[in-house]
Amino acid sequence: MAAQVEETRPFILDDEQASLIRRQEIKKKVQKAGLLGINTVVMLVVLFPLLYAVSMSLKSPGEVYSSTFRLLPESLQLSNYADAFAVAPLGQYIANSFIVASLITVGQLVSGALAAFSFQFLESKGKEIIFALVLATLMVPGEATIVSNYLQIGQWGWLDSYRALIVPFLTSATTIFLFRQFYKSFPIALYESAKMDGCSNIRFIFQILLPLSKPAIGAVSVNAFINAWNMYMWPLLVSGSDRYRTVQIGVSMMNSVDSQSVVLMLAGVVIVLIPSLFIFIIGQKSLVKGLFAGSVKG
Amino acid sequence: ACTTDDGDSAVVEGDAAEPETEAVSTDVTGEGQTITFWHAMGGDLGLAVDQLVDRFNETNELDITVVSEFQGTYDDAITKLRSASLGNLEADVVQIYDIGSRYMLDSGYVVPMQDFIDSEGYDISQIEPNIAAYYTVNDDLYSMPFNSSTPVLYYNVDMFEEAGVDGPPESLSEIEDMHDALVNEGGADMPIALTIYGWFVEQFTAKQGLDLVNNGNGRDDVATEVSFMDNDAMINILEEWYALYESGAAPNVGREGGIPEFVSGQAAMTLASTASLSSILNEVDGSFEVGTAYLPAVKEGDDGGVSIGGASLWALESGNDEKEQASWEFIKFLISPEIQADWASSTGYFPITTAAHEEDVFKENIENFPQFQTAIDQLHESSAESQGAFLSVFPEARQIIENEIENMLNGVATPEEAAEEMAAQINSAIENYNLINTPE
Amino acid sequence: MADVQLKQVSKVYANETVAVKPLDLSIKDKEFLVFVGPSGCGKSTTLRMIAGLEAISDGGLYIGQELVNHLSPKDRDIAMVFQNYALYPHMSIYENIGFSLKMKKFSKSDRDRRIREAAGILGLTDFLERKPSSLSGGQRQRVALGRAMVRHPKVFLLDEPLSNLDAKLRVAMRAEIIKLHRKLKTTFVYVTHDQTEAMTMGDRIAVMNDGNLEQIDTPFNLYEYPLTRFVAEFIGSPKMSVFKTRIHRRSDWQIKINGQYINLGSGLTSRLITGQSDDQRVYAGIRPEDIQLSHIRDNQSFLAEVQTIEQMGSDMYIHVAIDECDALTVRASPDTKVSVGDSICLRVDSNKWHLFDHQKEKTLLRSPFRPAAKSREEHLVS
Amino acid sequence: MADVQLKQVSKVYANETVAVKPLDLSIKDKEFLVFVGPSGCGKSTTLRMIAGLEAISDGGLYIGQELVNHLSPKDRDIAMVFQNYALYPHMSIYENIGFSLKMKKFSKSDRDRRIREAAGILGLTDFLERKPSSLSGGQRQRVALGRAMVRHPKVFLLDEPLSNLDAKLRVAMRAEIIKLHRKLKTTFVYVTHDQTEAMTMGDRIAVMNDGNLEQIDTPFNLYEYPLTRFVAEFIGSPKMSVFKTRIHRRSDWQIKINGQYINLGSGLTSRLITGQSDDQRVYAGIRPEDIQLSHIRDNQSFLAEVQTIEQMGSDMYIHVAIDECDALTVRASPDTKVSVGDSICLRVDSNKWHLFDHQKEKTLLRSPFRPAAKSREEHLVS
Amino acid sequence: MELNQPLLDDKGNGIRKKRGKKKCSIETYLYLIPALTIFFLFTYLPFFRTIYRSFFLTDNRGIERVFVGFQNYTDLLTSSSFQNSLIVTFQYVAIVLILGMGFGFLTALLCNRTFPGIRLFSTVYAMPMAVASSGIAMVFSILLNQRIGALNQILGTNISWLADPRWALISVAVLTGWLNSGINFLYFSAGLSNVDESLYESASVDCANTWNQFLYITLPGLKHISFYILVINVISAFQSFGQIRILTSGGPGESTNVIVHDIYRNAFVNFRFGLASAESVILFIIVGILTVFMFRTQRKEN
Ligand SMILES: Nc1ncnc2c1ncn2[C@@H]1O[C@H](COP(=O)(O)OP(=O)(O)OP(=O)(O)O)[C@@H](O)[C@H]1O
Ligand SMILES: Nc1ncnc2c1ncn2[C@@H]1O[C@H](COP(=O)(O)OP(=O)(O)OP(=O)(O)O)[C@@H](O)[C@H]1O
Ligand SMILES: O=P(O)(O)OC[C@H](O)CO
Ligand SMILES: [Mg+2]
Ligand SMILES: [Mg+2]
Repeated sequence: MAAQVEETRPFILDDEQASLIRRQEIKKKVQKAGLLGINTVVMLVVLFPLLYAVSMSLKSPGEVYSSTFRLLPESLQLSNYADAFAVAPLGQYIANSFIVASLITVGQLVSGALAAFSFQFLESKGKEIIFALVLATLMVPGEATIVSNYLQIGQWGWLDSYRALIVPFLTSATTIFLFRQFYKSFPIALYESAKMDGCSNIRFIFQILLPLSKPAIGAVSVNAFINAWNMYMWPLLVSGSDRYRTVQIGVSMMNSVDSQSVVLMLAGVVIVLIPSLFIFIIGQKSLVKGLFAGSVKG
Repeated sequence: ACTTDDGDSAVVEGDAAEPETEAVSTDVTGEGQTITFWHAMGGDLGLAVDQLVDRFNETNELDITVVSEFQGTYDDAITKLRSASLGNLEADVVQIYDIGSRYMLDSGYVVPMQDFIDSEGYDISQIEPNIAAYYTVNDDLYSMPFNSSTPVLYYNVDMFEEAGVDGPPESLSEIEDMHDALVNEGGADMPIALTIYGWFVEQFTAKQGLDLVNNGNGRDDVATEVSFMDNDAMINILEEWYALYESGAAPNVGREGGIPEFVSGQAAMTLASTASLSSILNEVDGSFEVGTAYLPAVKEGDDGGVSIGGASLWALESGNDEKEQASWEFIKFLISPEIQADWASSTGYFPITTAAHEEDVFKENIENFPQFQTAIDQLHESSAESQGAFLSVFPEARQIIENEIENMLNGVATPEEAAEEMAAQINSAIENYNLINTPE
Repeated sequence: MADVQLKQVSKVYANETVAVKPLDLSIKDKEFLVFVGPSGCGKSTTLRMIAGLEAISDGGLYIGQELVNHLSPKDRDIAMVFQNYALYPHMSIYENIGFSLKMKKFSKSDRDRRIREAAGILGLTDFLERKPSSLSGGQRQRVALGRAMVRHPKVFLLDEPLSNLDAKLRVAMRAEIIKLHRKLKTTFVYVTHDQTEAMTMGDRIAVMNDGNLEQIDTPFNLYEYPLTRFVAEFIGSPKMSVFKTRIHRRSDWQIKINGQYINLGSGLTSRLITGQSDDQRVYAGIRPEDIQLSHIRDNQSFLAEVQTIEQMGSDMYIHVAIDECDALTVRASPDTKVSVGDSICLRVDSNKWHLFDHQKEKTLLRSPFRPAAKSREEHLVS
Repeated sequence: MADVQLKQVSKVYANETVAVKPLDLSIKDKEFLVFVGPSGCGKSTTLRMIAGLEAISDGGLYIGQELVNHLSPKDRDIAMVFQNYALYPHMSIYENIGFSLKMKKFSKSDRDRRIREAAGILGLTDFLERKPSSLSGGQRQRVALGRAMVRHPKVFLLDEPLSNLDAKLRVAMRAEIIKLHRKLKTTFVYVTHDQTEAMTMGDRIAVMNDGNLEQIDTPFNLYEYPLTRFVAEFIGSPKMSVFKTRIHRRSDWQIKINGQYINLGSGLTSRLITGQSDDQRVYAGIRPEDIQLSHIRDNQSFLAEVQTIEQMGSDMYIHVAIDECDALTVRASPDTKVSVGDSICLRVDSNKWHLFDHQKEKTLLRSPFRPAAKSREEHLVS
Repeated sequence: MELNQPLLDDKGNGIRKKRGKKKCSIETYLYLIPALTIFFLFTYLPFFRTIYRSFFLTDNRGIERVFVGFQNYTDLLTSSSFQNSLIVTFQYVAIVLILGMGFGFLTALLCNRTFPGIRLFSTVYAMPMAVASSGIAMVFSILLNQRIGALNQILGTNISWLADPRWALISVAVLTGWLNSGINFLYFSAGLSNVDESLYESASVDCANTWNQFLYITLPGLKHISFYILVINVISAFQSFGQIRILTSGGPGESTNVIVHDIYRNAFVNFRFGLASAESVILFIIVGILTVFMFRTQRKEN
């Protein structure tokens, strides 16, 4: 019988070979450490404005005007946060923003999911033209319509109301686009199979398509929510009272340079940044998944 | 087509409100109404306003409820009001800064104070005449002064003593003379932190005794163009300003700077509204002694005074007599001596009624902080002549002026060019406005 | 009654691709028909037209004598198994199997009964609560079958249902599907591009090429009596070796191989379509198993040089090259002693030639009369 | 000199997966070695360790006697062809093929010469200006080969290079790669999970299973003398039928099939490893071609019922079930007359049994002495 | 075997008719109604209103009072202030693109290879996308303050970042770049991860060192997505508003008065809706031309 397997002698490297291998390993470790170092520096740069805001919001007004830089406050002035709530109805603003952003998100999900379904799964005349028209809205700067929209909404008597803040944003080309992108990788066989099973379109959407579009829904939601939360120009125009003011507007009205106000203002800023950052951090994974990948496993 | 209406056009507009005027009779009490009050007082001032409102809500016997809404800066507030008029946004009482007055008159949706005063026979003699003058057109008081201020010079007394400088400057050119002493001996980084603020330009013009716009500073008739070119008011100001900047006496601190530099001890002086007094004292917190002085003249020997600044309260038409009456009740409350005294002490604004001076709170406050007195004296020394300009596009004009000052300081334009550019832009804005907004 | 008839059915896609040329075909009730052909030949399109997933461009489609062109898929009473199974990933196996019944508003108990019945047949009872993602390829395959089964459809359509499975599993599932067909006694239409599947599964096989139906016949007939050169080469592995040569009418019919005239067998010549002329150009095909290494060098054998050898363990394939055919494959016993470069002597079974017309590549041989195979159980020699 | 030696090489992935257990293996210079085994058995991992794409967890890897563990891929002088070809999509074919030369700073004219030479050999000359996306699967495959060729590397590594191609093309490319190996005279290491590829291409085949090397041998030896039950079943199609039974020492060695004792051939018993006892449990395997339908019902034959029949055209496979083996496959002539349900008489070639130990599933037979095959050209019967 | 049976009977006509009636039904459009209604009311219609209004002078209430034809446009295009806005806008967009995309790309590269802590780093790099421009602008207004801001204190400089026209534009652009770098990081990361790993392996076997892999694999591999990132960034950069209004209000002088800010000022501060509408239309045309241009170049590439 042929010698098919070499003799299994215990394997020993000589010193020279061992040191070559060791050097290679050390080189790799050094590279990794270097990468980690650079990343740490860059991360601090990116994070700096936020860290700075937190730090300043915890300083006492007296410290604000100090002419030397100190990241850490002398003593934590947590009362700034309580005071910020006293100066402006931040609670109301946050509630408003939540209502507005949530409803916008839901609206975009529904309108986007339906529209994208039609674009991707159904045949119709001129569908691609309509789709192009939808995408073209991305190119129309909001400012090109804001005057007309404002006057229109004013005419309807919608100023200073939730509807004014919400309704114009109930759909978005980005959402439709994202959904359609996602649907593109959706196995068409599932649709056909559902059709063979006698499933109607609307049932298909809600029982099969949407349950399987979780990554897209996640991405769209996070995206829509963050954008809605961070809207500035439109709410600035249409909200006129604290009752309907969103956080971005409310907080920017705290803008002032006296040291007393600076700390409160920054406390306010930190407070309003937290929800969107929070949503971002919990939604980041699905955001990435939904924005860029999009396949149904099964 | 330029409007040929005289100043009475506002009154004509006001006539539209005449029926209401009559309707303000005994059976209209404003009882049980809820009215919205828009104000532009941020920060500490805002807290003070809210306190007043709360107090009114608690104490008024007519069960009127006032909802106060902060609308941002003065600019934001008038912008909001203007755009609100396009829709359904409603306010009953709004606080509008001095320079918004002409626009308010033109707007056609205000109820003149005079209507309330006349129908009730309210006695306004208490109101400081210099203050009332600003808001009076053809002897009718259109809005009720509420928070009135003038600009004053704040200076660091410790620094001045250190530097051996006698007292605050009386004119801009004097500042240059103190420069070396204040910096070298006083330890200041800069003699003065001069905020780029259109209001100061307006006040420097008044201080020169000159008009900003034609037609009697816009009070005899609707202004049709600026007059600061013809009377050299602007060029004088800009040249002095630029000279201070050039020499380093007044570095460019932007539109937001001024007070921060002063309270942090970098600047020996700054210009600011009297309204800033309490917050400046707060911020300085005793780290040095704060002195106040009259607004410096542009050149020595200028014989004008300062005009009243701050803001006034406007009652808006709502088509609901009860509501309008409620607004009036609220306004009356705000100008009552007791409230004014309180308000003045906690902010730095003048009490607009002389009676307030008699209140204990006020007296006490003046005793503790004699700096308050400067502003009052300054106002009293100014004549009603320097009542300030009336201009529909005043907010825009102020922006233009500030822009051009920035351009000048940044070396983009010389003082002459800046002044010319201001004139050109403001004139075109006036023309445009008058063209479109001719009452039908 | 669930025979399926296609009458001049054709399909032109929106982009002008002619996927299926007018096709006449009748699938008998309870038959297992396999569509086979190279990629892109129109198999799936045909199947999808039957399913109603693709509109029919022209022609008439009848299921159980009824014209169904205008019916939507759900009204045709057919079930389809997709290549990737198209299981609903978020539903349990139970729900997957029962989905169509739910859509058809079956009562809960009816549904349950049918689902359990199907699961029983397919050995899925233990998996009903699981999600598809936790099943193996073969199990998923069975779920897909189960989903089709519960509806008791008139016709089962299967589009390459095994192509995602690995080789071993494929063989096993092949057997299961055949068993299922026997059990359900329903019409099955099965698409594959794998000729082994086609040969082993179909009662009849429809070979398609470029939108045309080349031949529809029993597996045996396809192999033995291919109607076209395409079918001859497509069916069989290693594929038939085809010679580009001429036939000659001497005393007997002869064919020229390697410069030498070799007699055609009488069994073959008797089937020759009349009207063939001397020295006519033909394609002559011979399968690897119909050519042998020969010890005797006579006028019925010829010499050729070995080019490559493929040792398959169970067989050995010897590839030789000669003038008329650049890839002649010979099947030999695995222990045959031969090396590359050897000159070997080959002899063809003279009745096993396949002759095709030079131009249209159609067969020149009549197929002997044979009754159509009645079922897979019988494989008779003609 | 480009032999490749793996000494106790193993791979443990970061997630603790032991992909390759300590492996000793020496690949000879100019040899064509094929790694074969089921999915996930560690073939790719081994290849990638040789390439330097995967760090070696333990052991030493030598190329041409030199330890290369620490060298990065670019310093190992190897070329690799990837399953998906990994052509650079934005470069023309010319640039793709020349990329490695550019990286090695070859002069422009040298580069051009080598690219054209490789393109000539592979028949790509007409496509040099195109982008990969405009090529067919087979052409891309050739570009990938070309890219490897131009470097004149010491070793060629190929990881399932044909698995993305369709069946026909696969057969054609198989032949091309063999030709290329013969032309280049370089060491080739080839990974596949397809046993046909392995059998037809390799000088030697290394069968892996679950991170272990099961057997490395010539194709013929693997087929005839598998060392383990795994190899026996893995190689050969249809696969070997395995009986779970016992051997008995009577006068001769016997094996129990279908309740009946059948003699083992003397050729076989002479190879039996000593120490086997009476009534010992074994796995006994027999290949489909080593069992025949028999006319004679004697004590060397047994009866079984036909379960399914697969008609392949060239062969017919009959599946029967008996007690000891639930899938016994018999290869028969395609014109055999038999139907499902028939009881048929079967006789096994008594020297062709494969016997494996019941526990370790290792062979119980010595393989007769055979010189290692020198090259693919010789396939000798032992 | 069936062959050429008599073709369609009279039923055939029926079949043809059925086929003539395209499969598309109104159902297709039903699903589009919610989205299209919103678009119609709040994008298309207002957009046409804007175009219409741009030919008028409007009064305080936004009512078109005097038809002036293209005068708003000619006024704008000849006014030095608007020309300045255009220049400022283009400068601003250029800086934002370079910084935002550059930084996004850099951070994406840094996170391309796995190493411990990568989750944390990539979260931080993407985080700016979730930050409100208005909120962070207020932070920057302090951070950039000449005297009390951290930037001067750390750098030891004494620059008036927001009051000096040379720095003001750069400052707001840096802030915007920072804001955009988050989403750009995500886009570039996706682009990088889309580059087939085996290409790198293949290149490394082909003797390419790290730099050459970057040059010949990474960069070409990102070409496609870079284009989309560019388009998205251009569109969004043109629309920045909150941070500019809060940080500089267009100043000092008009050095940060980008078109969008000017539109806001003209419309809602100075109440010249007609003029603002004309500006909006010009902005749309600019963005439109750029987008179409970018798509064209892209298509030519392929
Ligand atoms: N939706 C479509 N639009 C346009 N052409 C199509 C479409 N679907 C298929 N085709 C074309 O129609 C022809 C037949 O396609 P079909 O899918 O029926 O082939 P197939 O025989 O199933 O092939 P495969 O074995 O690859 O699945 C092909 O040329 C294909 O490119
Ligand atoms: N990067 C990895 N990290 C962790 N485990 C891995 C990785 N790559 C492969 N494995 C595991 O290592 C084992 C061997 O994988 P390998 O890719 O070598 O298999 P293979 O024989 O090539 O299989 P196939 O035929 O499917 O390609 C498998 O269990 C696999 O899951
Ligand atoms: O800051 P104030 O309230 O004193 O007002 C200053 C100016 O009068 C505003 O126009
Ligand atoms: Mg198909
Ligand atoms: Mg592999």
